[in-house]
Amino acid sequence: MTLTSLAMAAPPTPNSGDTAWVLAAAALVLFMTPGLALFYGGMVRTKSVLNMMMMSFISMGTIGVVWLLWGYSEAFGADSSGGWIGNPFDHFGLHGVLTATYGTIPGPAFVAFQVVFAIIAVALVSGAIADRAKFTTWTVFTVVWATIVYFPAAHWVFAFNKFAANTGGWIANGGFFLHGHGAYDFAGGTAIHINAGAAGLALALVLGKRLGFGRDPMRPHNITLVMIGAGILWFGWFGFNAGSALSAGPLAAGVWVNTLGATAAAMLGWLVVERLRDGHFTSLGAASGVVAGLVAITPACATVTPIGSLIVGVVAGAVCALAVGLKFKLGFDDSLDVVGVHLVGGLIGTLLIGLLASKGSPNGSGTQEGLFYGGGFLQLGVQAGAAFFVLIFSFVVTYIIGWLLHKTMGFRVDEQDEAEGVDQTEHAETAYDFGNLFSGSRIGHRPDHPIRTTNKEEVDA
Amino acid sequence: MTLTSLAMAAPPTPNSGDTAWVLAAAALVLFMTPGLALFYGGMVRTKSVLNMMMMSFISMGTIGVVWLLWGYSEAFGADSSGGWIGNPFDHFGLHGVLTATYGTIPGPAFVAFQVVFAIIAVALVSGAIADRAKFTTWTVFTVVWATIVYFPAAHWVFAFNKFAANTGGWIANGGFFLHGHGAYDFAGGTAIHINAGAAGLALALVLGKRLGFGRDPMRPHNITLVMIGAGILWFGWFGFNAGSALSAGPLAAGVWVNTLGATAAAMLGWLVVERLRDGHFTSLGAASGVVAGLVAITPACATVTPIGSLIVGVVAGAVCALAVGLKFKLGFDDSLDVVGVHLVGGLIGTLLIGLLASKGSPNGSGTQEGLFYGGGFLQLGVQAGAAFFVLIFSFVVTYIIGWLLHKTMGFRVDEQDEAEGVDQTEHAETAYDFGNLFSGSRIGHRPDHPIRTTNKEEVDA
Amino acid sequence: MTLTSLAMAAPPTPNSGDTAWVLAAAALVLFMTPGLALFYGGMVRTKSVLNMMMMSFISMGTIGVVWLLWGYSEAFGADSSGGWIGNPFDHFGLHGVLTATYGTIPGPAFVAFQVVFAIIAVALVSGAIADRAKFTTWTVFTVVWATIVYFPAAHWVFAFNKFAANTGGWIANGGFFLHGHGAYDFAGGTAIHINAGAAGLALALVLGKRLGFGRDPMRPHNITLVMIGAGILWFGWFGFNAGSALSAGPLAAGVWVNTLGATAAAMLGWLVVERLRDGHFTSLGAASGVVAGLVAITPACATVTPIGSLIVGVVAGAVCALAVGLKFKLGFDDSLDVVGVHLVGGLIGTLLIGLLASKGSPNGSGTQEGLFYGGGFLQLGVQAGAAFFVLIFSFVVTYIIGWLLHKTMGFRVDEQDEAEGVDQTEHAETAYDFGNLFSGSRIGHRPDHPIRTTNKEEVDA
Amino acid sequence: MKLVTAIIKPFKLDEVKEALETYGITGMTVSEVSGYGRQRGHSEVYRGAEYTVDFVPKIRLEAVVEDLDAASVVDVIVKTAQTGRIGDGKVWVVPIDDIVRVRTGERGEGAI
Amino acid sequence: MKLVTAIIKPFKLDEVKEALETYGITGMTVSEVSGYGRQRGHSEVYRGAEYTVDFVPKIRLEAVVEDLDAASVVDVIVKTAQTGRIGDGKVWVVPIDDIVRVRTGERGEGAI
Amino acid sequence: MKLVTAIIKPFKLDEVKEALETYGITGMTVSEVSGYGRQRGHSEVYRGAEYTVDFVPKIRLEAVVEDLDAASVVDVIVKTAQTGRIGDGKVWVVPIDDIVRVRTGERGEGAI
Ligand SMILES: Nc1ncnc2c1ncn2[C@@H]1O[C@H](COP(=O)(O)OP(=O)(O)O)[C@@H](O)[C@H]1O
Ligand SMILES: Nc1ncnc2c1ncn2[C@@H]1O[C@H](COP(=O)(O)OP(=O)(O)O)[C@@H](O)[C@H]1O
Ligand SMILES: Nc1ncnc2c1ncn2[C@@H]1O[C@H](COP(=O)(O)OP(=O)(O)O)[C@@H](O)[C@H]1O
Repeated sequence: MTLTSLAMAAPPTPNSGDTAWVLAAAALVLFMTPGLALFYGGMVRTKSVLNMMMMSFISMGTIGVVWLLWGYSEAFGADSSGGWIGNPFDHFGLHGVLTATYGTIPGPAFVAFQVVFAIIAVALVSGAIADRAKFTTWTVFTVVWATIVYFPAAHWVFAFNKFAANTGGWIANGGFFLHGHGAYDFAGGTAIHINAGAAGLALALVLGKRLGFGRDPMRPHNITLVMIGAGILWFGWFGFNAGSALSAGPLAAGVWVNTLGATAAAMLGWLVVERLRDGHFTSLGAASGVVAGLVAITPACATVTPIGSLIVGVVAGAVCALAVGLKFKLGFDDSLDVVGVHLVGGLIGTLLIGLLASKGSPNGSGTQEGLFYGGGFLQLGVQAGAAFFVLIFSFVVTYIIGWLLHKTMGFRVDEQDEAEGVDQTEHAETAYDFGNLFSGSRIGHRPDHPIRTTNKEEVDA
Repeated sequence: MTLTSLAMAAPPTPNSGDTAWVLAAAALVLFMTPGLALFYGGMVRTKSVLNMMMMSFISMGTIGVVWLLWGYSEAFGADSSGGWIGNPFDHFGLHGVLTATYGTIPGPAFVAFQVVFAIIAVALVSGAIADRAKFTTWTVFTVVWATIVYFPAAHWVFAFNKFAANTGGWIANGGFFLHGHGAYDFAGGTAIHINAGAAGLALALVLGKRLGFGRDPMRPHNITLVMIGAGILWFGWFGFNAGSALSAGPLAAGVWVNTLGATAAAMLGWLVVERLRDGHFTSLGAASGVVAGLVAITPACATVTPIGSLIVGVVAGAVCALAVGLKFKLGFDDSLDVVGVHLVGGLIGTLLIGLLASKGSPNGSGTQEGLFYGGGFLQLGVQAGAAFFVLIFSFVVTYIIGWLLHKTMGFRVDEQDEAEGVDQTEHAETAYDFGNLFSGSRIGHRPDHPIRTTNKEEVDA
Repeated sequence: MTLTSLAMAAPPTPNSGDTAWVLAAAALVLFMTPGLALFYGGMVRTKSVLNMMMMSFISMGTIGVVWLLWGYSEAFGADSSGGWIGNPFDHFGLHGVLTATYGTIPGPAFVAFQVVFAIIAVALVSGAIADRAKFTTWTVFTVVWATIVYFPAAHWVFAFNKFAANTGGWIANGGFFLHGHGAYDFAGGTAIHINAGAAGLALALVLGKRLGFGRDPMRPHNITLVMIGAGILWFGWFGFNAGSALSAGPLAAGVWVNTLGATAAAMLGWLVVERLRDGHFTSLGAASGVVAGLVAITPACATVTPIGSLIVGVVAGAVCALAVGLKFKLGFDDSLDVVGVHLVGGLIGTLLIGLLASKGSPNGSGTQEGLFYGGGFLQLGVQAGAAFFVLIFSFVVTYIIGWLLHKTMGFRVDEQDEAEGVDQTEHAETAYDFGNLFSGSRIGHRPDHPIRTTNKEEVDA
Repeated sequence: MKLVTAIIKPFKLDEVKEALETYGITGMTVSEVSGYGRQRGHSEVYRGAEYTVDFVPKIRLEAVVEDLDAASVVDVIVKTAQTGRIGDGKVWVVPIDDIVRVRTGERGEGAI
Repeated sequence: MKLVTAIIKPFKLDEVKEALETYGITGMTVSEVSGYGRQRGHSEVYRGAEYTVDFVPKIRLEAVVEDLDAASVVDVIVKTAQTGRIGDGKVWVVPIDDIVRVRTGERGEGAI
Repeated sequence: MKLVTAIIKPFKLDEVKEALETYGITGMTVSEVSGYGRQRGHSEVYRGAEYTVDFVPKIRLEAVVEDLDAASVVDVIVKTAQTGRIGDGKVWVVPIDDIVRVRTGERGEGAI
């Protein structure tokens, strides 16, 4: 209908180095979701680790499919609605994208890089509703939420004018109330972390607290899994942040360094708080600090100096370490601290840009500087506007989605199933069998059908 | 003897971006074998997890060495036998390869990328003979099988004329009964998956069923390991498929996207079958669906459209979910479903190309289209010919190799050892020691030699 | 003060392919430290796995921060002391690096690649003092040791004249007693492995043996973790070695292949020794052989032929398998064999260059050949000089640092805490909770404060 | 003296422990066991093959008590562990000859 | 009533459980234990250091039964768990004072 | 015959096992249990939330012995397992009716 993609007009040859980096980065970010599954899975009790991991894995399934159908197009198709949403039919089924070139990379490389963002954004939300969600409802939620909440938010933040399409989203390009001043959100502090964090809070409220919340201990059942997960997340996050440069040059390299600096500082920040408050440096604290730092530097990695990245990190680590206790005080069961880490960390990173943005950053001399560098309150205001708009939008719309699903399909398993454990009741599995005992029990009680195998008729029927 | 490598004639400068991508991809594929070790290891019982992992690890040892000596040369040396085998002495010890350039990448980058394929092809086979194989015999098998079965098959499929050598293999170049029409097998559906699947079936028959097969439960002892393994496999598979472009451009990027699409769809396909048949979505099913989808898209990733990739995926997921039950019906103990996933998945992917190949795929306008796109039965016939030739060749030759090893060295541990567990009896180890009990037992019964340490004389002798 | 960086004079455009590879390689090497945490963590007893992992993780925190502040500059700032140390104030806070270009890559890409080396060098040392170190003292040690031992050593070995600065370190550039003949140490056999190994020995002596060393069994509590760790290390090591080319071309590709060859051969070497000596091929042996091979090929990967890499590997595997028993004979408790694997492996690799260096290696025709290739004893002498200088320097200085910390802060937990387990006593955590029992125990004994949450005042105070 | 052995539901352990403490029993030994009885187990499915787990996780609690306390201890346990649903468990009492405290060598009631 | 305790080989548990069910015993409690006796353990080697594991995995099965059944229950277990190889285990019988069903408070034979 | 049950500290198991072997007891069954008593547990903290683990890991050891040996066996265990610190454990003795060796069907003392 309209000229949907600049690239079609004049398809230049992609740069092989930039493409190599973006493809590698996309694979790295894809790997983050299994990493998240481990990080989250290790933190729940033995009886729900598989369910926890499955909430991440199923996002890879549903969002992977949906993205190829309408998701990419909804997020990056041409916008004819003033920055609010791309046209989902422009590139339905990735029509026309395979042969396009965006910037210096092939169209499908951009598609690849962005789908893994969508997947992990959805998966992050699941941490708020550990141990108690109906798996079918969660699966439906992933599709609905991505379509109504995430793809629009991705459009606002990641769709730059004249990149994949002539007109992009309002946050990136300074539309709507931003009056021409785009917010800095290099790799998704708003679209991913604030968004997922606010959505997590909404779902935690819709589903209610776990049985025994605040009374029974619900300690992490396997911290080695948490540590593996944290390691994979950190590793993959270099793809997330430095890959967001969409090129392999000084910008990506500078972002890489800032990502490391902030994460290291955040680990120390979290641990120091723990030491002062609880008396010990814990490994769960180190892993959590890593994630808090990665979250906070995500929006800021291109626009702060290396010293700035250390500040972002240490603040995020310390504040998130304090924030994870809030849920007990306020009484909502955000089970794995999606709010305390992703919402709070995302806000810290997004807002600190307003203070710390500097021309000495990887983003260079075109940067609108922050308050501490003499840039006044302008950028801080823009950042705050974008951050809180996303926060409120996500919270409200997610609450409505969650509430509707809860009233129709039911979003929570019954008490008996929750007590027995959702691995068994939702998935008919248990995670571990280390002993001699259960491996000694017989299969089934049907001597005539000693093993129930595939039964084509049942399926075809 | 002959002009073995075009590159030697005129060595152009490799492209750094393409090289960067191929090196990264090779590392990704290398990582798949430990990933496979986890995927397989989690699926067996506690008493044989280490043995299961060792069958993968030892493949990295033996094939790594053999590849540098004669393997590369056998697969990619100049063919003077009509497309059947490369000359293993051409590049023995990688002679002459370090300074060559193949296409746009350095010779050793191609060597690196191909060795990791050889390693994982061998490792895949081990899933069929879990819990009961003599480790020494398996180790010998890896070398013999690679030399007689895999390197030739790799030559047929991956050795294109005028790439590493002037004349390559018959399947890639349409030799033998293909009459000039090369089969499409972008990343190894035939050479790797059909090959490994058929070999697994042969070995499962040679070794026979495990004690208690079909009667005792043999449930996965640690599904979190399976999930980590599946995550690593998915991550690495982007190297496998998109790396097979041997360049970082639109082709690699399109393949990347198709790989994601098929895998996501296959996960959903497998889960839907499970839900309809067994009543639950299981996490083992999700992990299995992921692998089934990856297997099926491997040959097809370059020649189908994104929508085509979704079809390949959902078919592979659903059919493999049904196929894994066959072994109980037919009574062969393919313990971890190498047949049900790799043979069946490989066939699905290879044959569906005959239906779905399209000029709208990453491979572009030169593609011979499939049946559904008006290309008639030509490509379907070629695909089927290549697929079944490899299947039968691999099954027959592997059966003979396995049988000979079984009659000479013995390929199966004795009953007592199998019952106690091969970790203990073959490797003198047990995987886990979580308790206080065994860590409380004393070392040895030799107060004079409290710990038996290295004894140089014994070794030198 | 002086012209610190060539790049500043004439900043050329970085090559995107080289940059892509170095950024990916840096991420790979970053991933090695969590991998090491798993490798080490699986080898200790259940009661200290978290502490073991934390000693690696905290290195990522402290060294990440210190590197951005003064570490990079100390290692790669301009040397005005004859090759001994860079000026830590030159690039404090990475001043001036973001916009520089070194060789064909952006300054921050080099910073990124080198920081992950520093991190893992420190983390490696911790294997020598498993189960008994005070965590706070270890944390302080990481900073002091990096500053006094590692950064200087990195300067000697990795700071080439006219790369990041006009004048670099003495080992790389043949200063001091090397009389103009630089030692070959492509990726850090001396600066990383010999250094960490010697430091580990020193700390093991300072801290003394674990309670029950040589009497109680201290078997690895989770070998699947060890195998995951080994897989991650192998994967990441391609970044370590091939990334050290700082470019994506034939050199990196050749190094990749040699890294694979040596590792495969070393696995076999270690396993054969085990089989002959102990009667079994163990999976811990395979994992250990992998690491031994990787260590040994680290310095040698660019200067030996593929056949040479197999020799380096098999020698390293076999000798390290013998060397790990020494600690029982000599009576020092190098708990996880940092000496037996890293010091011995590092020496083997560094010295074998003196025998095996060849113009047929990836390094090409400029290579000073080794003894076996007719190059005489020159290079062997240079290698030995560099190796033993680093060994002695590291051992002596580390011993002094460790001793001082031990006398002041105390470097060892008390007996009671060691017996109970450092996870509990140092970190107030335990790694696993698989059962029904402890998840049934109540939280706290404070009905009025059912859960102790964050307490802002305490922290701010 | 008597050895009271109780098989109870795992989530009841804390309550029982506290009730016993309130009653005055300050020592006990517990372990994780698997029970078989009227309460059914559950099914699991792995790649389409179904496994029946017949056993249900339970806690086994042992306390040696003075003769006079035995009946009351049983009562305390039964009252606290009861949910009224199948599978609540059993409590049985065995007479013992003697008990010794390892630390001191004390015997009999003083050792409890 | 009697408490029958059996130590058996793990892979025999299912058969024993079914034989007892056939006999009419429908409740029991089992746990994983380690046995030491004539049957030897095995050696493990880690980086050349050898460890001897002296204990062998066993299953411990407890069933409270009526006095009259005790002898037959022991027979059923012995017959079913027997392989004739060293390490088959032991069965012993302890008299108990009383048993209570937690769910109902029933005592004695009705509680079994 | 008597059933001697001992609750001891885990790190003492080897010594006790050897002392019993020296005394002439060659069979026993052990398991990992959790003890509650004078010895306190410990606290753990996860993301600022504190958990108290009240139970302490212990080893439970059972040996059926001849009547005449019971007292000495108790003594051997007490002497060997003693550290003098709180939490050393308990040993108690229960009379048993009979014991059978599963492998052979032997009964009584011959079965031990
Ligand atoms: N005869 C028995 N001997 C020993 N333990 C038993 C016996 N019968 C039941 N149990 C234990 O008590 C638990 C509860 O018994 P069950 O029959 O399921 O419910 P209820 O006691 O409520 O009737 C079982 O899981 C088992 O551990
Ligand atoms: N005196 C004993 N008291 C308690 N349990 C014993 C005793 N003797 C043996 N057992 C248990 O019985 C198991 C089998 O005993 P063992 O001597 O190995 O074989 P067998 O009973 O066939 O002679 C041991 O592993 C241990 O668990
Ligand atoms: N009355 C009891 N019944 C059964 N086991 C007990 C009893 N009292 C103590 N125990 C066991 O003995 C262990 C040690 O007891 P504790 O009171 O801590 O120390 P001590 O015996 O040295 O006074 C406990 O952990 C528990 O396992």
